[in-house]
Amino acid sequence: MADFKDERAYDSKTLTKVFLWSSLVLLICIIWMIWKDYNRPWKNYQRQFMQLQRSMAVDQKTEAISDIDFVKYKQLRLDLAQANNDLKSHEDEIDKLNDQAAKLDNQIFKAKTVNYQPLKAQIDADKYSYAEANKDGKDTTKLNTKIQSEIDQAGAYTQQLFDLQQQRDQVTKDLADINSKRDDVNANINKMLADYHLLKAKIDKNSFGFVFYVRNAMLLDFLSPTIQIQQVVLKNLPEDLYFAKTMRVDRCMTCHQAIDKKGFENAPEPFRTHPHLDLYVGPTSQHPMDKVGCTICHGGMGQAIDFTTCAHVPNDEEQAKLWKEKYGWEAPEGVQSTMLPLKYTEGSCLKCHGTQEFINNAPKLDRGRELMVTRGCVGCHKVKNLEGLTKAGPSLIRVKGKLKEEFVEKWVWDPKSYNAAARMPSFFQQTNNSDDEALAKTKAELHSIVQYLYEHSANYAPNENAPAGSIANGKKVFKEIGCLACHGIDDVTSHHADFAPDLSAIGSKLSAAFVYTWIKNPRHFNPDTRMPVLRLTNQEAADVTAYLMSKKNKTFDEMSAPQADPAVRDDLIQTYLKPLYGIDGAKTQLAQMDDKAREQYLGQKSLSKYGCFGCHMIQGFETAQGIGTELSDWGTKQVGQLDFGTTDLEHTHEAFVNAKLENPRQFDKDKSVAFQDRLKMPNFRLNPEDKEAIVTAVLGLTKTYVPDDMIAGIHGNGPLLEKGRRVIANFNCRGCHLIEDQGGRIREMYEKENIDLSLAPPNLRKEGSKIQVEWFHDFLLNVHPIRPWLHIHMPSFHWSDEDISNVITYFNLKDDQVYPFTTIVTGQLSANELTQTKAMFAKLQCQKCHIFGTAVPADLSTAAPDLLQVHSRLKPDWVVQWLMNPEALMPGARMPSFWPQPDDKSPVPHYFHGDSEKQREALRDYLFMLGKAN
Amino acid sequence: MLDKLKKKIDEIFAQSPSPEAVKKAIAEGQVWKSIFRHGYPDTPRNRVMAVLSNVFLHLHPVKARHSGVKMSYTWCMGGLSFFLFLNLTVTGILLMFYYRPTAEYAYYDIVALREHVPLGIMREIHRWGAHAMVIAVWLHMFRVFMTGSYKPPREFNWVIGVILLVITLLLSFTGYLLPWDQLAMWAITVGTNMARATPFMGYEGPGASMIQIGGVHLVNGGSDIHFALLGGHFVSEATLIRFYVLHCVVVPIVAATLMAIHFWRVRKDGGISGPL
Amino acid sequence: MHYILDAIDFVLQPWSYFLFSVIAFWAMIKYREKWTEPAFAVKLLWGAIGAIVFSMVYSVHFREIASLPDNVPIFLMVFSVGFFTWLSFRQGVLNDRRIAQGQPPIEKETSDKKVYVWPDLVYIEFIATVVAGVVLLIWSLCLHAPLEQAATPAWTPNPSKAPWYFLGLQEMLVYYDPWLAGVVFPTLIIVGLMAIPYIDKNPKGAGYYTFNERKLAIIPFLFGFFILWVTLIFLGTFMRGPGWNFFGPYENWDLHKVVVLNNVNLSEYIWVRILGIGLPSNFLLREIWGFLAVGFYLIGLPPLLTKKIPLLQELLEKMGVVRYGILIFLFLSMAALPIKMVLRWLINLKYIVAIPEIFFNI
Amino acid sequence: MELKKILTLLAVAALLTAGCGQKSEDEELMEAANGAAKTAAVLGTASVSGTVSLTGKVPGTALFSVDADPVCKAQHTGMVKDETVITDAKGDLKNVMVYVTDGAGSYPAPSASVSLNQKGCMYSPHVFGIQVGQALEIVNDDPTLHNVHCMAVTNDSFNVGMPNQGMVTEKKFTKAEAPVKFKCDVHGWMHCFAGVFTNPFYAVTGDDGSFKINGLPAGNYTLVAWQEQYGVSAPQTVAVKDGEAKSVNFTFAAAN
Repeated sequence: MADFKDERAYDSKTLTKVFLWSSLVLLICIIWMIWKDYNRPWKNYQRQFMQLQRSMAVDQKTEAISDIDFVKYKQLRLDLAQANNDLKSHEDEIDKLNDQAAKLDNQIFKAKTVNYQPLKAQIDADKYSYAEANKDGKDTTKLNTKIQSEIDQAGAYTQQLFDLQQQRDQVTKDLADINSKRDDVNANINKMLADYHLLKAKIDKNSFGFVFYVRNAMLLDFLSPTIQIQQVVLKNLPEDLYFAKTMRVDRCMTCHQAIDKKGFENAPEPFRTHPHLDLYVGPTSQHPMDKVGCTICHGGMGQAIDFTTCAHVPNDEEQAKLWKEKYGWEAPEGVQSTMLPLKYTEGSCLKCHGTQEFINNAPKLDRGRELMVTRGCVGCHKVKNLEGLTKAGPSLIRVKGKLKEEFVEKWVWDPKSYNAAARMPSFFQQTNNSDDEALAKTKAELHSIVQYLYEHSANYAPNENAPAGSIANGKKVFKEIGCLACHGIDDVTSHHADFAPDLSAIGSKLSAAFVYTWIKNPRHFNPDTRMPVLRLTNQEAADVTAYLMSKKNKTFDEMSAPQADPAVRDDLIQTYLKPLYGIDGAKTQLAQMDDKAREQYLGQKSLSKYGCFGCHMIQGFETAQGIGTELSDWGTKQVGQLDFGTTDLEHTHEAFVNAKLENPRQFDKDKSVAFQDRLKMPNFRLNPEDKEAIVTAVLGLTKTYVPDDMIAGIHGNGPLLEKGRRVIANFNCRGCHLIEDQGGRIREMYEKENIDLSLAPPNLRKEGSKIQVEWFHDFLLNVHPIRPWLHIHMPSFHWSDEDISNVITYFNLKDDQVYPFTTIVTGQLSANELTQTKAMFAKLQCQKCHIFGTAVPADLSTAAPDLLQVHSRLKPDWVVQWLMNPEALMPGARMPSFWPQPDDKSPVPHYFHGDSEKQREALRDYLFMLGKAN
Repeated sequence: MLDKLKKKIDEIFAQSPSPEAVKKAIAEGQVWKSIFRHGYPDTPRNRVMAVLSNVFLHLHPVKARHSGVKMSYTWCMGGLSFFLFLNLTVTGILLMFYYRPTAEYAYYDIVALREHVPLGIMREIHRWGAHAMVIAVWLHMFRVFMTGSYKPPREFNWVIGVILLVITLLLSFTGYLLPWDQLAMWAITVGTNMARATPFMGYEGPGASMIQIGGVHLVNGGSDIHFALLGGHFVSEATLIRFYVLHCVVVPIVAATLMAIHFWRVRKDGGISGPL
Repeated sequence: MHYILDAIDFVLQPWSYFLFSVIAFWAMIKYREKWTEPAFAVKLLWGAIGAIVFSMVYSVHFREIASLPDNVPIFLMVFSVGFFTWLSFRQGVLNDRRIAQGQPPIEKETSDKKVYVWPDLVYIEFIATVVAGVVLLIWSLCLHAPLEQAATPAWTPNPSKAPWYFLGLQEMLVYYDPWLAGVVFPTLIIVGLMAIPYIDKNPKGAGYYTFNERKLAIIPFLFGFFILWVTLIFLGTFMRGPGWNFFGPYENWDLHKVVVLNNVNLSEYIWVRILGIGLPSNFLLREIWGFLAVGFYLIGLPPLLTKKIPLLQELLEKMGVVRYGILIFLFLSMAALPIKMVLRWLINLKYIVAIPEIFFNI
Repeated sequence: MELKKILTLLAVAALLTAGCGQKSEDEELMEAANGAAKTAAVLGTASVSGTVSLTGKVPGTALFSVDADPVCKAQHTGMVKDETVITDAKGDLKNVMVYVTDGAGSYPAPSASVSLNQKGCMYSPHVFGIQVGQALEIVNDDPTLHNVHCMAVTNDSFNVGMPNQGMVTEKKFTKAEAPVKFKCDVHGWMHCFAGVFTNPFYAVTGDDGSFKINGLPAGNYTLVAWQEQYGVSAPQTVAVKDGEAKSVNFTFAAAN
């Protein structure tokens, strides 16, 4: 150091040391920073996916090799060697040709660059000068001559070029001729090895070679990395950021690399193929990746590429635990939209399909929405697109003539004690009204409600003159005729419908006279009921009545109704009166009421309080509005706006709605709430599947911006189709029939009990292209059996004209029929043709099964519909298609195909010169002719 | 063979100049001199030259009070505030390359910085640096107060310091909105709501209702200082661009100017304070 | 363990929190000789770290709030302010001892000597820069900057908080209307800070740490900085939850917490409760008591105080009327906050002057 | 941790590329060509045989009428025996299909076809096995209309009308599936079952309830028996060596 003594504040050496060490640490931090920036989890997934693809390709290659016909391959190799050998003798010739080609190429190049192109440029320049000179009014004759001569010259050059090119082509052709044999063999070999070569290329592409590492190396990967973020930009599904809409960008496929690739169905996550590639993501599916993307259905942050920040949400605790271990997952916080747990994803369909009656490919969601209607959720809660529907519960307008007061009190007090499968939810004896005081109050409320209902009920008298019935036969009829399509009963375990009430204890509820009258004609009691007439004989009806009346719940019958205390009732009335009249005023008001008036007063208040009119028609509440919160965009409500009370639930939408359905009153836990302000939502006693279905439907109710052109069911025929589907849902057509290949729920019983499915109600898959409109209309108005061998009956519904026309329109439009759907065109048969057709008809033995007017086959159990009705019932085009391949039109059809596809081994080769199409048309024309003649 | 090679290498080493000689050759070469204009600063002359001839160091005096250069005295907080300001300037400029102050893009540009922008960590450095700067400035003021360094002749520099403190808070506050998330938007909403209550200038402030002509309020929700600040009745896209310009252009320029004055006055007022 | 947490939650209320901080402040001044001893200071440091570790371990809620990325600077602030307070007091105490013994302060020993800026100052500047860079980098590497969901006015997060450094102001909003808490007081703070060199005419204590020689300057300044700024930020961060309700540091932020808010205006106190007359319709008349009180506070009180307190008289003589007037005004302004706080806690006072007609509430 | 992973990955990848890059296309293909003959599955020499029997109360043979179609009626005298459960005196079950569910490889289909006859309005055989890709020849021996309605689930189902006597239809299955039901919709009583397998190791019990599976290569196998009424039995495992003959018996319990 220096040689002078100076004043120093610090020791230089210490400072240097500190400086050195801190700089080192800074350097390490900078390296750490760069490494962290480079090392991102998604890159690792892409590398893993390359490995996966590679190992799969290696396996496929082995398989491809084993598929090669090696005998042929060896032969081709020999051929190739031979051809190469042969070529040796032509070496001189080839050399000569190659020389010639080189020379010609040179000449062509020269002719182009030295002669033609400069001249062409000169001509263009001269033309410009010519135009300029003309503009300036100069003499241009000389220039014109020059241009003309130049053009001539250029023509000569072009000719020269053309000649040269021809010579060159000849040489090429000569060379190809000489090599043709070798090239052919090579082409054959390549064709044979095409798969093998493709896979080899794939293996190379997915190998970690030197180039791979250089391209993806830290600090070099900005040049041309192979590991890259992948994304789709969804211009037609913008994301609404309130102030502006921004493009939705989904980058999920950065890690979910195989989501749209076939062949990774069993790969480990995140590399699994989408389980419904035909429906989603696939390029030919209805929801292609580049149009729909991922987040519109699954939710989550599309732009994020980290496991946690893209807002994965697990299905359950177990998955959460797994994710925490495997991916370091944390519950998403402060995220635009979190993902829906996979089991609720169907809910998202509502974003675009919300106006549709059912969605078919979302069975859980369809079920959930159906339950929201049939269980009465929408009676209290307003839900977009589920408004103005038939009330879930029976009408109480004439309850006096149907039920005993005592029954109603016991029933409402605890519906499950009457029948565990009952749909009526439990309002009383719940967690927030089971203390002694609340019990007394609820009893008083219940008593007043019943008093009110009976006071406001019209009279009704059923037919008391029913014949005596047989329980055994009633049971058989009940099971076979189709009651089970809507009603459940505990005698049948193979199928349990819940569209209409469960009848397992109906004998404890109704009188025999009522049941008998109701079965014979439901509209006698309730003109608006959806219950159809089953056209039973008096005896059958009496049998069913006897059976149903035998279904009693003894324990329930022996129970006594809850006893209400008038003092408690008066207290309750005062709590309603106090805010209006003050304490003293309330007392005076109360004193002015007699006992009946008090019951009526409290009954009316309680009905309003519990919102009974949401599900039941009640006199005096015809226009009352549902008492629940609107749920139309509940799924996008902020979690912070949900009142979790003091429950220790996780603060998520799914946890809330699950808990609400499990025990709606638990949110009053620990709270001090006045009796009349406590939570009122009843307990629906749902089974886990139904609960999950409803949760799915509720979570799907969101406020998401979707442009009109992306919304299904509102374009073209959509609204007309939806009208028909509404009727189908309202009358539970799918309880029996398969429509759009969904529903037909009663088939469950046939399958479980091993009954031939061809005895089940028909599949209405192609009904629109099959049935003539007039016949369809008449049939729906006046149902009569087409298939007399079926036990199950198509009942007679009370349909309005509008319902019928909606349904028929629906079926026709669905099958692409053209309005007005009525054109019937058939051919005319000549005498000769008629003879042939008749013979063919006999040969095919159609009458073995088909009814033919009055000619009925011996064995009705294998019979088929009346052929004489064909002309009025079926559409001609459909008949031909049906004859060709019934299986295609209706899977499982009993009708065999006589013209097996594709090998046309017809059993009737001799008619119409073996032209099978002609044959089928002739049969059709014959049937139409016969029908008309009769 | 090997021995020969070894010998050769030794020879070359023997012939080559010593490290000191190399150092000298460099330090006295034309290139070095043209840049630094002085030798290695280990003599008084060179030390003086080091400070005087360097544009970055010339803020300093050549010599300073011994007591003043002690860390325990200054805590280096003023210097750190300045360092953080520079650091924020650099990261801020980098961020401007990736950030668009519009409602469509602002939020997702920040998401992009978090998710995949190379060295998107600069957003973290910028944000934490800003917090650190606020604290550093407070501590700097605290230190200056505790050592009584605002006393004559440094009164005016203290005043500038107070303004710089306010500027620092303003920089941080305007920047707070830019991520355009709920945190940002509502913090700014809460923070700017007070402007509505400015006496006479905010429409919910005392006296504003008295400024009227013919019964028409001149200071109303659409004309008060709150509206001017936000470019609307509420925090909206207009606020975003306003705060962006304030944050990136206006306030930094004011800050830089005042800082220059602040530093200059430190020198002119006698350098780091010390007992008389 | 949760008994301890519950007890702390129970004890901590806005008034007790304020009381405790004032007591701590008083103790800090009073026992400065004691706690500036390094050994004792280390104990204090461990105590503080222990308290935080304890809170983090035993209270999930505290852990959640404390680990919000934007709350981390609060800890940096608390510890750095604590450390530097100690450092300045330590040096001040040492100097005071020397001064008491007739020696000059430590700084004086070297202040006459000069050192070359290169390398001494430049070097430590470099080192400080590098260390600060390291700290900042590590902080940035370990902690993500917060990013919540995109801005939307469709729903308001509860609580909505200003950036942490403005939480003191937001806390003031509990006691004063925005025009005071958000506009007038901040302006006075800035003006008051700027005025310090012109008011403080004490020639001693320039260029070295001391306490005894500058008591009158240091105590009010630190009261403002610590009690009315730093502790209020801490309060705003950890103890103000949804609805800006007060919560104990370990108490869950329940959205539905309801707090009694029966605050009464001064005019109602006097006209209705004391005089039993009912509120006059003219607002000037109605608020006459408030105007009188404020007028007395700002105009009547200073002469009165000056007369009664010898120290103030001395100051007046030393400073002259103008400086003294400004000083008293600033003091009273600063005192206005704690006074209103105490009034609120004691008699549920809402406004002293309440004229919502023209948004003039004090 | 991450670093370590990537380093390992690097090393593995390097090895892989080194290993594969060396082999030329020619070499690889010729090697495969020479080895091709060895890979085809070969039948072994072991066999498994046994009996399937019914315990509990043996149900009486049900009878039904075929009078609905005069053609059918003509070929039988009186009522016809139901083939659902056929036992001999000891309770040994006929028409039980025994097959290997686990342990066997895939074997190419034999060129011989399996034939299914419709004679006297009955299917014969009532239960049969067939290999994937093997031809099924369906023959109508009756002078009346039959339709063969194959109710396959995994394979494509079909329903072919066969109005002519002597008419033959040929079908093949593409996937393993057992059982596959066949029925005739014209004659409600007519049905039969097939089992489709990827190997030839299946057998249907005869009148005495016995079966024998031949040609097993040495190894461990899991066998099950399937009966029309009683479904699939509990699986049984058996280990055989070359040339060994092992015995496995199955029992079904009759419902009381």
